[in-house]
Amino acid sequence: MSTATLERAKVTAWLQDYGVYLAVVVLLLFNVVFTENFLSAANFRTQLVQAAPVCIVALGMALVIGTEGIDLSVGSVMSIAAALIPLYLGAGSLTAIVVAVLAGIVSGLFSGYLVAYLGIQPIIATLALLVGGRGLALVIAHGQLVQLHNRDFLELGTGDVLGVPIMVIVAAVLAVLAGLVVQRTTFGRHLVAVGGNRAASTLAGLPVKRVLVGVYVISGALAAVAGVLATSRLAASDPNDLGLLMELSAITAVVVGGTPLSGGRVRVLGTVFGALLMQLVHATLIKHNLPDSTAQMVQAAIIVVAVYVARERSSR
Amino acid sequence: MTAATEEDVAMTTAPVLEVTGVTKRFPGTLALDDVGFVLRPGEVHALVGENGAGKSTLIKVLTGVYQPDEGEVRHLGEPVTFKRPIDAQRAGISTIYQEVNLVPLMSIAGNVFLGREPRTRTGLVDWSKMYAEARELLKGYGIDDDVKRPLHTLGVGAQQMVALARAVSTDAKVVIMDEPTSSLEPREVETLFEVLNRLHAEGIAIVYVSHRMDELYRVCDSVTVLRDGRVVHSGPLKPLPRIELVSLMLGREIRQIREEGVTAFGEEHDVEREPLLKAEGLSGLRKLHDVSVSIRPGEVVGLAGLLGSGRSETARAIVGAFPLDGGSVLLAGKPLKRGKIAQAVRAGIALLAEDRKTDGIIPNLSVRENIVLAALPTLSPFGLVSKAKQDKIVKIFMERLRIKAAGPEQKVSELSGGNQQKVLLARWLATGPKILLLDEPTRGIDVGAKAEVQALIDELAQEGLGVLLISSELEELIDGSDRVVVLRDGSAVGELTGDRITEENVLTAIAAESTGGDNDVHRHP
Amino acid sequence: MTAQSATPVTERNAALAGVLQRQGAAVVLVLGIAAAWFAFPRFGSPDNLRDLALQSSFLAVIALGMTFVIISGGIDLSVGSNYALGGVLAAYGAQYGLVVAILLPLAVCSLIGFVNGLLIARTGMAPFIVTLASLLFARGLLLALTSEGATTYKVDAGSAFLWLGQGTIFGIGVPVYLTLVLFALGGLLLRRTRFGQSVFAIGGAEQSALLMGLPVARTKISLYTLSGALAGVAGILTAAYLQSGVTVIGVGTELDAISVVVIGGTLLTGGAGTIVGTLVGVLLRTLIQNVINQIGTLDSNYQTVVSGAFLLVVVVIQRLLARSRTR
Amino acid sequence: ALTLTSCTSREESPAAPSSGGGPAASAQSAAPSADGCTLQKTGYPKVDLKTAVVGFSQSEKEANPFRITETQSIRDEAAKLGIASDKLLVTNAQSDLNRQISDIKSMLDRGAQLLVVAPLNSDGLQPAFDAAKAKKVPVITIDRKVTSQPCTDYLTFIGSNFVEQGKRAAEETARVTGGTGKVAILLGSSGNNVTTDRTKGFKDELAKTSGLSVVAEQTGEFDRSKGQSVMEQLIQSHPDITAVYAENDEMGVGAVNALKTAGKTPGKDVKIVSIDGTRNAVQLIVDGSYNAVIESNPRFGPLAFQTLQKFENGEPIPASIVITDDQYDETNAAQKVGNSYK
Ligand SMILES: Nc1ncnc2c1ncn2[C@@H]1O[C@H](COP(=O)(O)OP(=O)(O)OP(=O)(O)O)[C@@H](O)[C@H]1O
Ligand SMILES: Nc1ncnc2c1ncn2[C@@H]1O[C@H](COP(=O)(O)OP(=O)(O)OP(=O)(O)O)[C@@H](O)[C@H]1O
Ligand SMILES: [Mg+2]
Ligand SMILES: [Mg+2]
Repeated sequence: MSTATLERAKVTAWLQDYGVYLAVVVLLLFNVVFTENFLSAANFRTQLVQAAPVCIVALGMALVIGTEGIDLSVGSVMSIAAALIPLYLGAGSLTAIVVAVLAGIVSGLFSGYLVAYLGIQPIIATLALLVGGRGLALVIAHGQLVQLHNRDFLELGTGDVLGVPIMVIVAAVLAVLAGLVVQRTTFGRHLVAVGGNRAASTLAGLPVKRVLVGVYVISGALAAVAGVLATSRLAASDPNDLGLLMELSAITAVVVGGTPLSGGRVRVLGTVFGALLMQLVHATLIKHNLPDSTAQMVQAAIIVVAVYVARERSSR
Repeated sequence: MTAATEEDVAMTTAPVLEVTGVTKRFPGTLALDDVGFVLRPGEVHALVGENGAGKSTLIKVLTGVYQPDEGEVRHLGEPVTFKRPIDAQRAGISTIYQEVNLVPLMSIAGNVFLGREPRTRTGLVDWSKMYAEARELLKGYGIDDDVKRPLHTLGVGAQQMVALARAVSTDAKVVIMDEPTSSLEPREVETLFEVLNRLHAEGIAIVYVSHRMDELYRVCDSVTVLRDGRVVHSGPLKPLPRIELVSLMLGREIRQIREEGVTAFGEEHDVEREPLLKAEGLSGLRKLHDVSVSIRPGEVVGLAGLLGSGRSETARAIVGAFPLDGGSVLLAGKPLKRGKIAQAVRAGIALLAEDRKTDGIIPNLSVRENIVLAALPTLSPFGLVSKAKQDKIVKIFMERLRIKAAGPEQKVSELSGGNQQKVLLARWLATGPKILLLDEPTRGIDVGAKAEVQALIDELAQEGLGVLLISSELEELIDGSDRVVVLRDGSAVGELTGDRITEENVLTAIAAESTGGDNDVHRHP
Repeated sequence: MTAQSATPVTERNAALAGVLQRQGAAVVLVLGIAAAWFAFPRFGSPDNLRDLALQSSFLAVIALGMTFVIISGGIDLSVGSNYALGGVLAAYGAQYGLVVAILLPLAVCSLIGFVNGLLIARTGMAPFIVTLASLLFARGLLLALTSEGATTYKVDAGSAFLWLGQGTIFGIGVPVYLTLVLFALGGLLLRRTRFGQSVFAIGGAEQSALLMGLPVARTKISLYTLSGALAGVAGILTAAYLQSGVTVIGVGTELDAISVVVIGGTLLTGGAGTIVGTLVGVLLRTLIQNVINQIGTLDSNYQTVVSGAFLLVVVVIQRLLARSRTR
Repeated sequence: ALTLTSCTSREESPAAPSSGGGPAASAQSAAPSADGCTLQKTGYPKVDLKTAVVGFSQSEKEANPFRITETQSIRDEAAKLGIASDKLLVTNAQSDLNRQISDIKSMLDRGAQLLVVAPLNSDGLQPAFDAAKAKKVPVITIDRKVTSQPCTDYLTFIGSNFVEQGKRAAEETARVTGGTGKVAILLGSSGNNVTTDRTKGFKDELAKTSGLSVVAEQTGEFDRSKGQSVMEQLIQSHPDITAVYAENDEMGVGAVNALKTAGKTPGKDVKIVSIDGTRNAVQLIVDGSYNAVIESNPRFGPLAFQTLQKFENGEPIPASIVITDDQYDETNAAQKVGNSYK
């Protein structure tokens, strides 16, 4: 009996660690069998390109969640980035991108400051930015969508290098960097420590506040990058709609990927696969032409199952 | 506490609680291995063993926190399965767990009566009655505070007393106490023993876990010794010589232990003249009033005082973890910025905090990561983590402090309490500090490890470190310190050096002119 | 969601902060009302005040449930969808009479809350993600019931059910009274029952609550069921008020509810909070909207900037107040 | 933040947030019907439009071409009529139905004597109408018809017939595809009346053409990027799609992007028909990447005030005033592109 329970424990532990990957594989197999025209390079390309912005935002979100925080402002940051781009595109696409990312960094500094130095709860600090940020973007853009024509800039969203879409390359590079940051830098180790026990980290002399500001800055910057890429892909700056509900998609990807919301742990690869999983779910539902009602219910069920499998045994 | 006849009675009556063949596995650890344990009515049963021997685990199995993998639990002869702690409580088993488990933001009274609040006829919680009863009850435990205050405004020791009051007031038939005295100071230990006596007189069975030998022999009738998850001895305590008990726990020869003595502190240290650390005029939050402490290299300075006298605050203030209104801290003549802990740590000051659960371990992280945490910047050139360097440090300290874990990658939260404490000590030693502030460093540590830690403190002082030692165990403080600063109500009221450091002098200094008159009565021998 | 307790000292701050945050919001509310009264001639008109009260009541009922959940250290993102679903079900049920109109949405919304609670309490999944999933689920269910939102159930003009939303007593809307009654009951439940004490205990220290033998799982399940039920009640009132089961309501309402609860001084970390504070929070929000309307010239895009900034200012002020007090 | 806009590094010159020079909405038949609603019938007091306080309740943020143009049109017309700016109250419900009700009530409370409402939803505004009725204030709803009782609950509705728009889109689809092919529908937001009507009109009409079949209908939430994503998925799973019907222009433009990325030629390989009449979509017709746009004219200002004036003059007002929506296709897009709004 006890060996059986041990076996069970092993299986659960395995599922916890590899559940997302398994789910992605299962869903891929399902689609290969049941979805028409699924096995094509173009299709995989589409899925990867669509997953890229969520994935990038989710990477930043994973770091924030690792510190026991949450960043609800990412969608609004994307929209601010989008609103700024047409204003600076005349000075070259690089300038526009730099300005947009700077805006992301500034808003990250802002929420980081609120959380770290004023001690405001992350969810509420970033909620304020979620509400106000999009308004700000719309004010900047006069509520207008602006069509973009700059070739260089549009290349970001549509071009590719050696057959791989630029957006996918950017996402992959950022994922690798995020992985390195978490595993191999003091900053990364500090951030999980801060998430694991903030009081103890403070007493251990860690630069807790700087670490907190750092993660929000990274999250803001990544959200801005995602905003830039999505804008380029859309060939238009659309501050009203860009990144709507992105915070929820990103959090879902992170949690489905096995990073607990209670902090103290970050799974970068899991996050990437979490984003891919949600993308595949989405694609599957569309390709099978399920009505919106069913699609939402199915998504709900899949989130619950995925998180159930990946949950920490004793996390709240 | 027991007469022979009483003992005989105890032996013949049916057990209130009995476990047979209990095995509990955790990934990588066999915490309990075929354990049998019998608790008879009216006895005080000591449960002893080294850190990580399985005491807390056994208690958790008894009270439904864990389910045993094998074996059975019997209550009053009937096999039972306690699925949750509440099942055990309903069966009349009340427990004080090793770490204080109360609700910090809730009022003191609320904590005492949580889950069984007195109610009015309409079924609503009767607050005034609850406050009155709580006030009455807690008086018996030496707590005179406003019971409406949130619990966390009490010191750890007082919280422990609240937990005790709560556990005892539930009309339990069995009371289980996992290291209840580890955070109490002598006066409170006395209060605890009074309570124990009362319970004993009422025929309530008690399981008592402690690493302090004196206490065990004072209050316990019988003993069960655990070693590595197995029962190595069970029987009456009194006939068992102390030295033999220790040898059973450690699994070492008696002769070997004899050589080691009571505390492992050596002689006076060579103390340099110039203080390395000077804290002057520390004041803040009405907890500290103009406290000055200096520590020379190679010196162990003891901080004595009652609970709440401001010892912890003093230590925290030195590293900058306590907001100050006035005062300064100078390290080697250079002032430290107030409130900058990171700067203090970098300058070589280390604080081993009192409450390891909230201020110490990072539960999710591994033993390895917990050890290297504070030293990380120095081990990581350009902010990049070097695993090889870490491994070396971790290996050294796990061996030196004999940390018992499945391996460096085990989660620290899975370690026994004492081993967690060692991990924290390792964390600070790994930073190569100049000044060590130790707030209750041996709390919850078994005899063997305690001696090791004490020897280590000695050795570190020998090597030139300045140590500030806070301990509620007078013996430890007196043996270990070269100088003792006595605090009372947040002020330094005396300093003892050399031969003047005796138990009597310290106690006199602590109690003299004390405002609460009944302290004096208690103190003076 | 974050433990604010860096040291016992800051923990103490947090507790004091609790007290001050409550008072802080109330102070801002009183000042705000006074300023609005002074600045806008029509603000103090009985009609306007009556409408302020009525308009606040729907969100207030939702926020009441949210307050319980947040004090227990959880969060319920499903309330917005659940609220809309409740409204649709009530309007649908109204065809079959008053009883069905009330019981059907109550039953379904409670059930969704119950399942939330069950998943959270029994599997240890994070409330955020469980209720995020049921946000989707409830919205999906609503769409399925209304043929993808194409059908709007209307309540007959003569139906007694409408009184719940449109009726008045002494000129003040019935929902206002109901809200006050629910808040009074909520206050009683939170402050004067063992259940309420358990809620605080779970939010303050869940592990301890478990070891102290509190029925943690049962309490959590009840909490989320309560939150679901209250969202349903708000849906019922709204359906009666709007005379139809509108499908587009409730989007983002969960965030509104969370912000008013927090503005009202309840700690998102759990363990502390008040019912009255939440009421203050709701009124503050309504006040802001009303003031924006009274000003009248604010570009609609600026309005959201103002809302966000206001939320921030209140929270920062609360925080600074709490800090200055402890020094 | 606003200084940013004066920066010269913009790609294009800033678009003035005005309705542009397009034609105002106009009604099909100006002939007053005898059984219309009159001032007398309602018993409302007569007010002078020039000096009256007029309230306008907008439903959503002015953050898309339709809403921007609609609000601007009301403001412009009020200014043209010489209504003082403090006599025109404008509120925005930020997509919150309860808020729109209280917006309307608060405008009544502040003395509004005439109301123009762009309803957020067809149902649910009853309490607001009741309040207006109690104060004897006539309400004109624009762009979206409500299910309440005209003349009693509100005066009249001015706007397009969404079902009709869907129907015309289907006709256009049939025309541009030559009557055969597979159609994908990009739906608007679920639960929205506009979505429902435009879908119904389109499908009913499309069923008449046997050669056309709907192979997929998925929501793009009236949003360009969602429309684009959904279209990208659909192209993969249904490579044989020959036409797309988008329930607003934004999603149609998204579909154009998706088709281009997939290596298809929008407007040729896959025909695109949508509803709205925004500048971007009409320009695409001119460029040849789009096939037809059914207009949904947001410039209600003149017609709304005209109707109010008539009502105050005692003329009968019909229960609904359906405007004539224009249509853009390859034959006229180039000349009429100036009529489109942005
Ligand atoms: N949740 C857990 N997961 C994994 N291992 C555990 C867990 N709890 C306890 N252990 C292991 O079980 C063993 C017994 O631990 P236990 O806490 O019972 O020791 P103890 O005798 O109470 O020690 P101490 O005196 O230090 O409190 C230890 O090796 C510990 O690492
Ligand atoms: N018996 C008590 N009754 C009421 N309050 C107490 C009691 N003991 C401590 N406190 C409160 O706890 C606070 C902190 O005490 P603290 O633990 O820091 O004291 P200490 O001198 O460091 O003692 P120790 O570390 O040995 O527990 C004090 O400010 C005091 O308000
Ligand atoms: Mg233990
Ligand atoms: Mg202390």
